Amino acid sequence: MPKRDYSLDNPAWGTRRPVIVGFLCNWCSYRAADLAGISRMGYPSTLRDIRIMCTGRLDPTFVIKALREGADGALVMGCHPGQCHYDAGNYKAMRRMALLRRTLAQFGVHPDRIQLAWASAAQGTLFTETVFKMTNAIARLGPLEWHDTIDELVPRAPAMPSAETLVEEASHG
Amino acid sequence: MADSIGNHDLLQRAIASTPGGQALMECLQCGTCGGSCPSGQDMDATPRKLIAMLRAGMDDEVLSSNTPWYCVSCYYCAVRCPQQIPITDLMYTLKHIAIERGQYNKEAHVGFSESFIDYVERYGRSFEFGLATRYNLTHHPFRMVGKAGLGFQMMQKGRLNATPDPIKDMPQLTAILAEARRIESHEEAQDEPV
Amino acid sequence: MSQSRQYAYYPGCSMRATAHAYDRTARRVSEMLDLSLQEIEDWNCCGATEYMSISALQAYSLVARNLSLAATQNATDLVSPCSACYLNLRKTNDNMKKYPDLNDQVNQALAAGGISYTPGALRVRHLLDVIVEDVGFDAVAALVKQPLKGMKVAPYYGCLIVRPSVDGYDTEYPTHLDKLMQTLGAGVVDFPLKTHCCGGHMTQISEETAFELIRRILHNAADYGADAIVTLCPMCQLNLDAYQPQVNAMFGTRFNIPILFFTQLMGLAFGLTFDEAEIGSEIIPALAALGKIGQESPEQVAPKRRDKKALPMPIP
Amino acid sequence: MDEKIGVYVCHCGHNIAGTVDVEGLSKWASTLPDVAVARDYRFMCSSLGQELVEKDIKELGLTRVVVAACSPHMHEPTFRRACERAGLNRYLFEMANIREHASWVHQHSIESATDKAKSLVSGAVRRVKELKPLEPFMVDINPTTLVVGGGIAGINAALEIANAGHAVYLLEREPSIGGHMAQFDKTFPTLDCAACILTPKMFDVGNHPNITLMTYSEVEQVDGYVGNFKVRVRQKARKINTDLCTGCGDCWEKCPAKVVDQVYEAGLGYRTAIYRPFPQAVPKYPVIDMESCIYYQKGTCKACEKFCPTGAIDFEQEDKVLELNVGNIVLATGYELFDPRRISPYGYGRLANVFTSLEFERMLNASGPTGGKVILRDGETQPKSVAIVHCVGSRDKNHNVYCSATCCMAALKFGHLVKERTGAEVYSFYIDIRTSAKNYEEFYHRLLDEGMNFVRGRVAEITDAARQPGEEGKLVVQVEDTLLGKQRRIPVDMVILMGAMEPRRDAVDTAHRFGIGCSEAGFFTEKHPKLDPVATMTDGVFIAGACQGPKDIPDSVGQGAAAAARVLTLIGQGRVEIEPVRANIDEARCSGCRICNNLCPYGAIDFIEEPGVSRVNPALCKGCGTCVAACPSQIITGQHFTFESIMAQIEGVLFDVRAGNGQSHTVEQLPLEPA
Repeated sequence: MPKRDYSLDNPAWGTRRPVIVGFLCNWCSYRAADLAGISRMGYPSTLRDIRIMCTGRLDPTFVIKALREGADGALVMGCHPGQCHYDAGNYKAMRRMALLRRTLAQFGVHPDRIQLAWASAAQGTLFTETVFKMTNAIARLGPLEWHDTIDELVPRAPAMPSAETLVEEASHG
Repeated sequence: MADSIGNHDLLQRAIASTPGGQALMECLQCGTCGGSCPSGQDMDATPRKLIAMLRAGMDDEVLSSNTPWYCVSCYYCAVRCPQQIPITDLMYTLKHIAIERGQYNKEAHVGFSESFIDYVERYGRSFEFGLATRYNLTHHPFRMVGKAGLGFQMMQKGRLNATPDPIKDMPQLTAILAEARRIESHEEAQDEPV
Repeated sequence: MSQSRQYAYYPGCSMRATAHAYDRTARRVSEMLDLSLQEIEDWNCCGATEYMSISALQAYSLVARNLSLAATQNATDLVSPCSACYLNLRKTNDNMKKYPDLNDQVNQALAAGGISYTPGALRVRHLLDVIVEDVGFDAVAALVKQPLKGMKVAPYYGCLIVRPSVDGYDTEYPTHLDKLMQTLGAGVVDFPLKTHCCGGHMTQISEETAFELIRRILHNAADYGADAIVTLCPMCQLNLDAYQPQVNAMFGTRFNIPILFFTQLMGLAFGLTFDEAEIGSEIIPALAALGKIGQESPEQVAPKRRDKKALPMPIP
Repeated sequence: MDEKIGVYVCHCGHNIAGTVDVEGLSKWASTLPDVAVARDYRFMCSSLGQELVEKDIKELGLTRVVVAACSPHMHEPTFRRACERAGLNRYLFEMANIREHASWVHQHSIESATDKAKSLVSGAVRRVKELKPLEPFMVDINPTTLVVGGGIAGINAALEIANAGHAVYLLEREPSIGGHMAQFDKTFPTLDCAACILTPKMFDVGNHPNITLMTYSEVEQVDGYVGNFKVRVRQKARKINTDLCTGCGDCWEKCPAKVVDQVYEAGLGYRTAIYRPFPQAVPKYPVIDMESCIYYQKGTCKACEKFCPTGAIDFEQEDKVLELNVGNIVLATGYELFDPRRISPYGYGRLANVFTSLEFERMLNASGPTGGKVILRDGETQPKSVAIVHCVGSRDKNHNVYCSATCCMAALKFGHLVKERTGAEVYSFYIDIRTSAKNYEEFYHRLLDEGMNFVRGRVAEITDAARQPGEEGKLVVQVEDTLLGKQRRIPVDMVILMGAMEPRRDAVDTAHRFGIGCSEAGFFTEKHPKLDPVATMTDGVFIAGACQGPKDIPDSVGQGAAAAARVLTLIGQGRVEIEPVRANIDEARCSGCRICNNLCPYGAIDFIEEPGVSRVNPALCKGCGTCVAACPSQIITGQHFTFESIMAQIEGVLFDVRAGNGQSHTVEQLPLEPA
């Protein structure tokens, strides 16, 4: 059981708190989060969640985007292996996340900042515990401030061009 | 004592100093432990009842109960408990606290444990002969009559050494145990509810 | 012939006195099974069931010293023939792994003696488990010169070899000693009290309590027509053997059941002489029971077929 | 082009307003780019709240709407309808879940709850701007229904639907329907005979014009979606030509192969290799069990064939694989009994006179192995004392932590019947007696009155090792009588173990095959534990009976009917909307790399040789987005979850920590979560 609060001993936090972007699958983990609410289970307000239909939808760009926009970590949660609403999206997420964590490590992002976890719609407790664990991990690691570092490495490009604009360019060019 | 009811010092301490002790809070009072205990009939409270007393804050009654002292460490209670409470280890904890607070039961065989440990701390190994004679002479002098015959037989069959056989590096062991004692007493100072 | 298997060997205090028969036969049999047991240099007492109640951390540290010493020998497995020692060694190894705080404290204590131990560095095992798992029944059978045919034994495991929990074995109804005895050709009774308590240290503290526990086991073995009880723990052997006369005195019973170590019977089956098998060190003489070896006993005959109208038994 | 976004913050009474500063939130929202209006209101889901939105859409010409309230799983449909009524495409609406995900989980601090709510609203506002108008698909509901499992729950569901005039396939794994109830003798608390109330229903199923009965069959594969499921069924070969068979029974009377019947007789009785599980079986035809049939094992015998008067035996018969098209599915696959061998101190399998509850049901049954006589394993001796052990494998973290709900009453029933038939002393060993349904507690009182001995204590061990006089030749039940605080050893002749109700061993596979969820234990997960107990997360798939959790007969019957009602609603509607959340390939820019083809779990993406691009079949696509994320040239659009909309939402939820947006990285220090 994780401690029921998190400490910001790490002085690097100054006055700010950890910020984690959550990508929750519509069928299991988003509903687990709903259940946590219905059961009034408290957890750190560090998680800001985004609903996707399936962790299989998780485009690694999303995580990179989140970190670059100032998040200290990203938590991807889906259905338990074998229980994916779409057969095996979570297995695909597993592969992508493994690769992503290794890649980002090369850019100085600690692997603990990018986590993949499971919770069935019935596991509100597991969901809250996961948020606590992740928050504690991030709290220990300190702020990421990745945009500062990464912007030097890779100058900030204009927001990812949409399919449409690409066609535009193609047709004009 | 009624006035101690609802004050959970001992419960908290027991949970803190027993690995996996948190499970205590989920005791169903089903009695599997009490039913399984080989020496259950001789205990003034079954392990189940002891847990109930612990949770009722009857600290003095718990510590002065003979139950932990009749535990034979067979672990039946622990493996059968439907709530996976480490009951055997809880008994060790309670004995330890009782000794520490000098609150233990008259039937308690602290003497036995202590003489045993005394030999271990002196020689690094236990010493049945010394143990049996010394413990019994001090605690059950009359039993020695019956035991003497047995002792003699065991001697004859070379199953009882008249002299202890100490380990070589006693200083090392002594140092280790001393340090352990230091750490533990320090820990407990913190555990103790204020 | 394959390279003999190496094990660090922790005999434990009783093996040097009350259970020297066990120690000696264990060593002889292991040799015949091509197991090389290297006794831990300058090992100390495991604390039995006493130390825990006085001071948990000291108890763990006491045991950890042995683990630390054993780890320096070139073996991955630490073997003990004594169930109590086995439990304490195993428990310390496991709990240090499971509870990091405990691990830190124990190692802090060890440091005071200039040593350390990494939990999990060793696998703690009981001699019986090693013989059953690493050697196997076939290899044992191959060594049997004098099958124990005709003698009926009650396999008595006691508590600490299967509890609190040992992966792979039923915590209340193990059968590996049963199978081993069958492999030696002995008749084996399905012994209900096989993992009940022998009274442990209660013989020293409350004879009323202890002797009742001993009586139950002897009574049940007699009920089942066992010629002998076979054990794998010095404490169990001591209680059932040495206190048998006093139990008889207390309850007015006439039990006369020899209590032998499984290694003694293995030795006999492997062709050791009575002396080599340390027969005679027991208080209740085993000669009568051993005399049955070789004779045709009724139990060897196939059990009678179930009555026609009887209801089927569940598949075991 | 400029968007006009309306943001509506719901108080939800105190549920949200209690912990989130709703006024502040809506004021703040009104300052966000493109937000034309922001309001807060006590109950947005009320008709007045909805009218508020409709009015603004009409009068202010809103082009997008965000409602910050509860979970989209609760009220998204409500507000989508409201938008549509006001002429705004329903998919231009987005919900911010500031109740379940903020006010209810951050109650310790208004600041952190409000802060979290801000980020969720900001995310929704950014996302809604990227959404595209979509039209839902309408699909017809195939009025035929598949019911899986022929126990009492499945039978009831099938009959309800069939009686309403719709076709039903009733599928059963065993050779006959009836399930566990068919094994019982009496039912609690009324003690009426199980067969007398079950067999008429079984008969109706067998003869109903709208029910196609498929016994000895299993589902192999399920495809499609609500209204249009394709189900592949394997009908195992009975080795009997059912057109010719009259069920006369000559075959099994002549069959020389006797085996223990582990299923219907629960291991307590025998059957032949060619057998009909029980006299009232539906259908009446036997099956040949190839494992035990001498002909299949040794190559000779065929006694059944020789004696069959109608030549109905067909040794060459093969399994049949059938494709069923159905609109809805009801799962009623039932439960399995806990195997008490897993608790060795209870001695089951070792001690002859320890029985499982199911064995004992068969023993009580007049058509069972003992003809209803209560006798010991020796087949003749009547017990003088019987122990009934509760919670065997239930309420036990070593096995199943849950309470099996039915055992207490079954134990009371057993106690009554034992006394009635043998006059034996009966001891019931319990932790708690749970009799929480109509007339159950009364039945408990009746047993107290009949002199059944209740011992409060979970049994520690059952042994044949006599310790004191009076125990010889008995089974001794050792227990702590917790009300006396004393250890007791009670010698009896017979012990009955009330085993837990466990999910079917293959429940997890089944759940997966039908695309529904299940608990770790393996019980199927309902859509809502309170308000939607028979629906699942998958539209068109419903659950009933013990497959959803331990249940007794009345509850299973009730759920069977409830599931039927839900199916009939859909059939009544005739058509159902399905979300246009689908993948869409821009074929103009598809490189034809075919990576997506194999990734799709539904084989919904085909490669079109000419012009060499991939194409999504919207009828098969379920919109998971796996292909969208995987497309190397990013030309697959996940409708309603587009790349742009999610990227925008990410920026939105991080509004306060984003770099280069003028704001500092810091937010005011908030109190840490409480211990």
